[in-house]
Amino acid sequence: MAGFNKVVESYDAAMAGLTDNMTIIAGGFGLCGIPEGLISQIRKMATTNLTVVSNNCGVDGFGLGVLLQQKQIRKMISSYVGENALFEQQLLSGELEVELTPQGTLAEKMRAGGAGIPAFYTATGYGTPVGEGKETRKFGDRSYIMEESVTGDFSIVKAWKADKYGNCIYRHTAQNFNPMAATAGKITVVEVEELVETGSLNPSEIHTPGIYVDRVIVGTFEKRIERKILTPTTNNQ
Amino acid sequence: MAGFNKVVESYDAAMAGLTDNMTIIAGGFGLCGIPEGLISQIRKMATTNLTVVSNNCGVDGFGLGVLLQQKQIRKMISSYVGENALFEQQLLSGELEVELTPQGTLAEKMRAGGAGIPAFYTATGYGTPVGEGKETRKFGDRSYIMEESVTGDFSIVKAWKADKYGNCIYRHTAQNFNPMAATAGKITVVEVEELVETGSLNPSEIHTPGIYVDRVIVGTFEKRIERKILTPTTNNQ
Amino acid sequence: MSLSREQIAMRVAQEFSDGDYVNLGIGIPTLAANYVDKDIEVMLQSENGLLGMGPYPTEEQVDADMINAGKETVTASKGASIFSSAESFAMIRGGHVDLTVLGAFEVDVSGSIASWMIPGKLIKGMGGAMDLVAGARNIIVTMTHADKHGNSKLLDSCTLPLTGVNCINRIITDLAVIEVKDGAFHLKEKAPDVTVEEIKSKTAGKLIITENTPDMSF
Amino acid sequence: MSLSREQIAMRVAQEFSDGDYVNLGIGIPTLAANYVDKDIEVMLQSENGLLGMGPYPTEEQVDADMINAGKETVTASKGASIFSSAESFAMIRGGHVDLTVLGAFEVDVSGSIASWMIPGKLIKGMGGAMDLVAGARNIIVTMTHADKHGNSKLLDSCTLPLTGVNCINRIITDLAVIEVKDGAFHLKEKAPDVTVEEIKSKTAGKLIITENTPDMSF
Repeated sequence: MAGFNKVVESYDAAMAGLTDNMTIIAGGFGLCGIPEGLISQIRKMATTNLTVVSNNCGVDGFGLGVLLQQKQIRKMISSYVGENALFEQQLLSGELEVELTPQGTLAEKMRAGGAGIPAFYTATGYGTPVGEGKETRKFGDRSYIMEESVTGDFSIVKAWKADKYGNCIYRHTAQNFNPMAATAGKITVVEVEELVETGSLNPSEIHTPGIYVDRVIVGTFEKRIERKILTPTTNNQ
Repeated sequence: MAGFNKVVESYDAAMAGLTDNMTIIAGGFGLCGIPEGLISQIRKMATTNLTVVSNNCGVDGFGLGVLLQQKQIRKMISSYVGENALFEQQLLSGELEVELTPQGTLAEKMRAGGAGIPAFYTATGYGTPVGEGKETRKFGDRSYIMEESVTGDFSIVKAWKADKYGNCIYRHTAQNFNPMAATAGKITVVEVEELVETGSLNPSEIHTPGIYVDRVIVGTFEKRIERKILTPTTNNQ
Repeated sequence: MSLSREQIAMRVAQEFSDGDYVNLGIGIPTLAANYVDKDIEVMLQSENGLLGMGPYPTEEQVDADMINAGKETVTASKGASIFSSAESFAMIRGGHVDLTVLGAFEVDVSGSIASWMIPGKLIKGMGGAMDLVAGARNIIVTMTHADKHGNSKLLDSCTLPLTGVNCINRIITDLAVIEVKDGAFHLKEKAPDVTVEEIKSKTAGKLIITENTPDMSF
Repeated sequence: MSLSREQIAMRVAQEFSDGDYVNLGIGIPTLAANYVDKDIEVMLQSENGLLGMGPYPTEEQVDADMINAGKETVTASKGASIFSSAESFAMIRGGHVDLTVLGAFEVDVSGSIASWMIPGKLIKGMGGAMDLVAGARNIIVTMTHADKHGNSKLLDSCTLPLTGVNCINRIITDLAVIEVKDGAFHLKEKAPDVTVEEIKSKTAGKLIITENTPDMSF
């Protein structure tokens, strides 16, 4: 009887079933709250022709950037990809396709995908290149565009604490896209800093209920900081 | 300097500005998590011709049911209204109009209203009386109907703890429709069991960020139980 | 003999698989929670915003802030989570609930269901039923095979206003277990001591019977 | 003399009202947080999912899990809340943020803005800018009045791909404070020691000037 025990013991087991041409939805914002070990596992598996839905694509050599090195990604759906030289190269050479999506629209597309809402209307992007080719419609005196939801074959998520049932909480702003990503994958894998006793999380404080989660793996994290800015110590803050 | 202090000291101040013909969005499910004092205040104000968006309409003599006694409600938008004899009478006599809306669609309409999404597609109600007169559309091989969002002139919300900035947390299943209601009113009033020190709530555990909240009032609650069912004490549970 | 409510609930419980997230409607479906196989675990979802519904409370545990979708006092089980109704229906609508069991007035051969409104009677509302039948991956209806006047509730086409279209996979009645597919009812099991003839006579919609329909076992 | 970056930021800070929820873009807008009037309180929203952004951390406070929308390490202020990016943009898109301040390449007399893409240059992406300009109640652009070649950035019609249409209320440049309404730029204030003639010569779009344009005061 496995019941609701979703803990897997190896990264191989965590990403089992991932194959070429699949779509992966990844949590994280910049390098904050990214499933580092799951990304490494995808690199190790060397699956190619992937579509990756993620707000950013890491940096050269870290985060999702490592998948660019092996040319595993065919298409990125992101809001901002300005941090990687490799990204730029592959885009210019035509090896990589990018679908730029406003950050809020991207977050909502993931949420809608997980929530069984196939499409919604938003004012974001109306009258801009983002709206081109999309249906527009007026509600009241304002114009909106229709955006369709996204779902993935896999979702890879980074949480702070999880129990074996897959109930997750996120730490500080490492929450970001992780809760929506968790809902939008056919198979959702959560890499977690700490596995806690089932029943020890307050039910009302759980950010991601375990029903969305298929596999949980305990990882170790480098947690690289992209822009360490300090308050001037000579100031009175 | 008021800053972000949203605490008001009287129910008169809490509901100031409510006038006839307005739309009120109310949190609560059955009698659980309802803003009892704010409802009493509306009864006291005797505003009429109100449209009330709430999953239920209380019971005779308690919750939103008290507004039926004075015939203050012209229209209810709800998913289930089977608990009040008065509701039935006024519906049959034509004094009251009801727009029955599936529970999940209602929750999503409130969320969308607060989130600036004017409409979304859902499979719920397709091919049923709920879908009549609404646009239908296929995405993939499935048919959906378009539902428009709701917003209100006032939202009345019941929280467990709030700080003076309006950051709220809800207790157990008294959460229900309250978080969405909080986002969808032009003026959102929260009635709270306990006012806590600003900074004492963990930022990642806040259910409703204060940005959605305009006024906070400390109330006292009867918390009537609609169906008290006990576990058979002779059983081993 | 047709099955009792408890027997229908027992048969429903056999549909549960280990690790299933299940939403049980009011009435017979809720009873099924009492008959879950001791060797499996299921988690009950309550659409007001609770995943991991436990038993009814003791007098000491009663809490007005802890209720289920039937507005009954309830407890949370180990590993439960509590969330808003929008999140709850995102969960339901997004197909994350494995199994929904609910009652109905009528089901037809296309899997459409009528369960919320009888014209001429006062309308109470559909609550979460329309969302549930549009959302869950697998939907089972429990009901008596015929109404109290003997009229079949399994029809070629529902006569009452619908709750959802083409969504019901299985029907468990006091007489039979019926699979709904390819535009017909398929008799899979019958209640012990009930004849196939009786089931046939009480099924108005197209019924497909294969030889040697097994008896339900409990 | 045209204003320095710090002076523009100081003038931006005068737009804040007590109790405002404000989203500040990268660059000059972020600087404005340093000049908030001591008699008022504002809360800063960071679109990755933080309401109540505090100062940069000390070495001891640095936390990889605590960053702002510019991916910089940051702290939370008293009364802060932290949430998902979907919630963050629900807040933005739903019009709950009182004021957004951001940079731009061009703004036109209809209030449309171009700020994210220059054809021929590599596209980095719009991030949250399109959501912000579609969502906030009041949107202020900060930029230099003209580019380094002296070409006006205030146009009758934007030439670059747009970020949003008819959404900018106010422009604060190194030369002037401009209100955008009724299809024209309205000169409200000018930088001290800058002539109205200079502003006129550097404003390509229709500019409406009333007598005695006041100087900005700091």
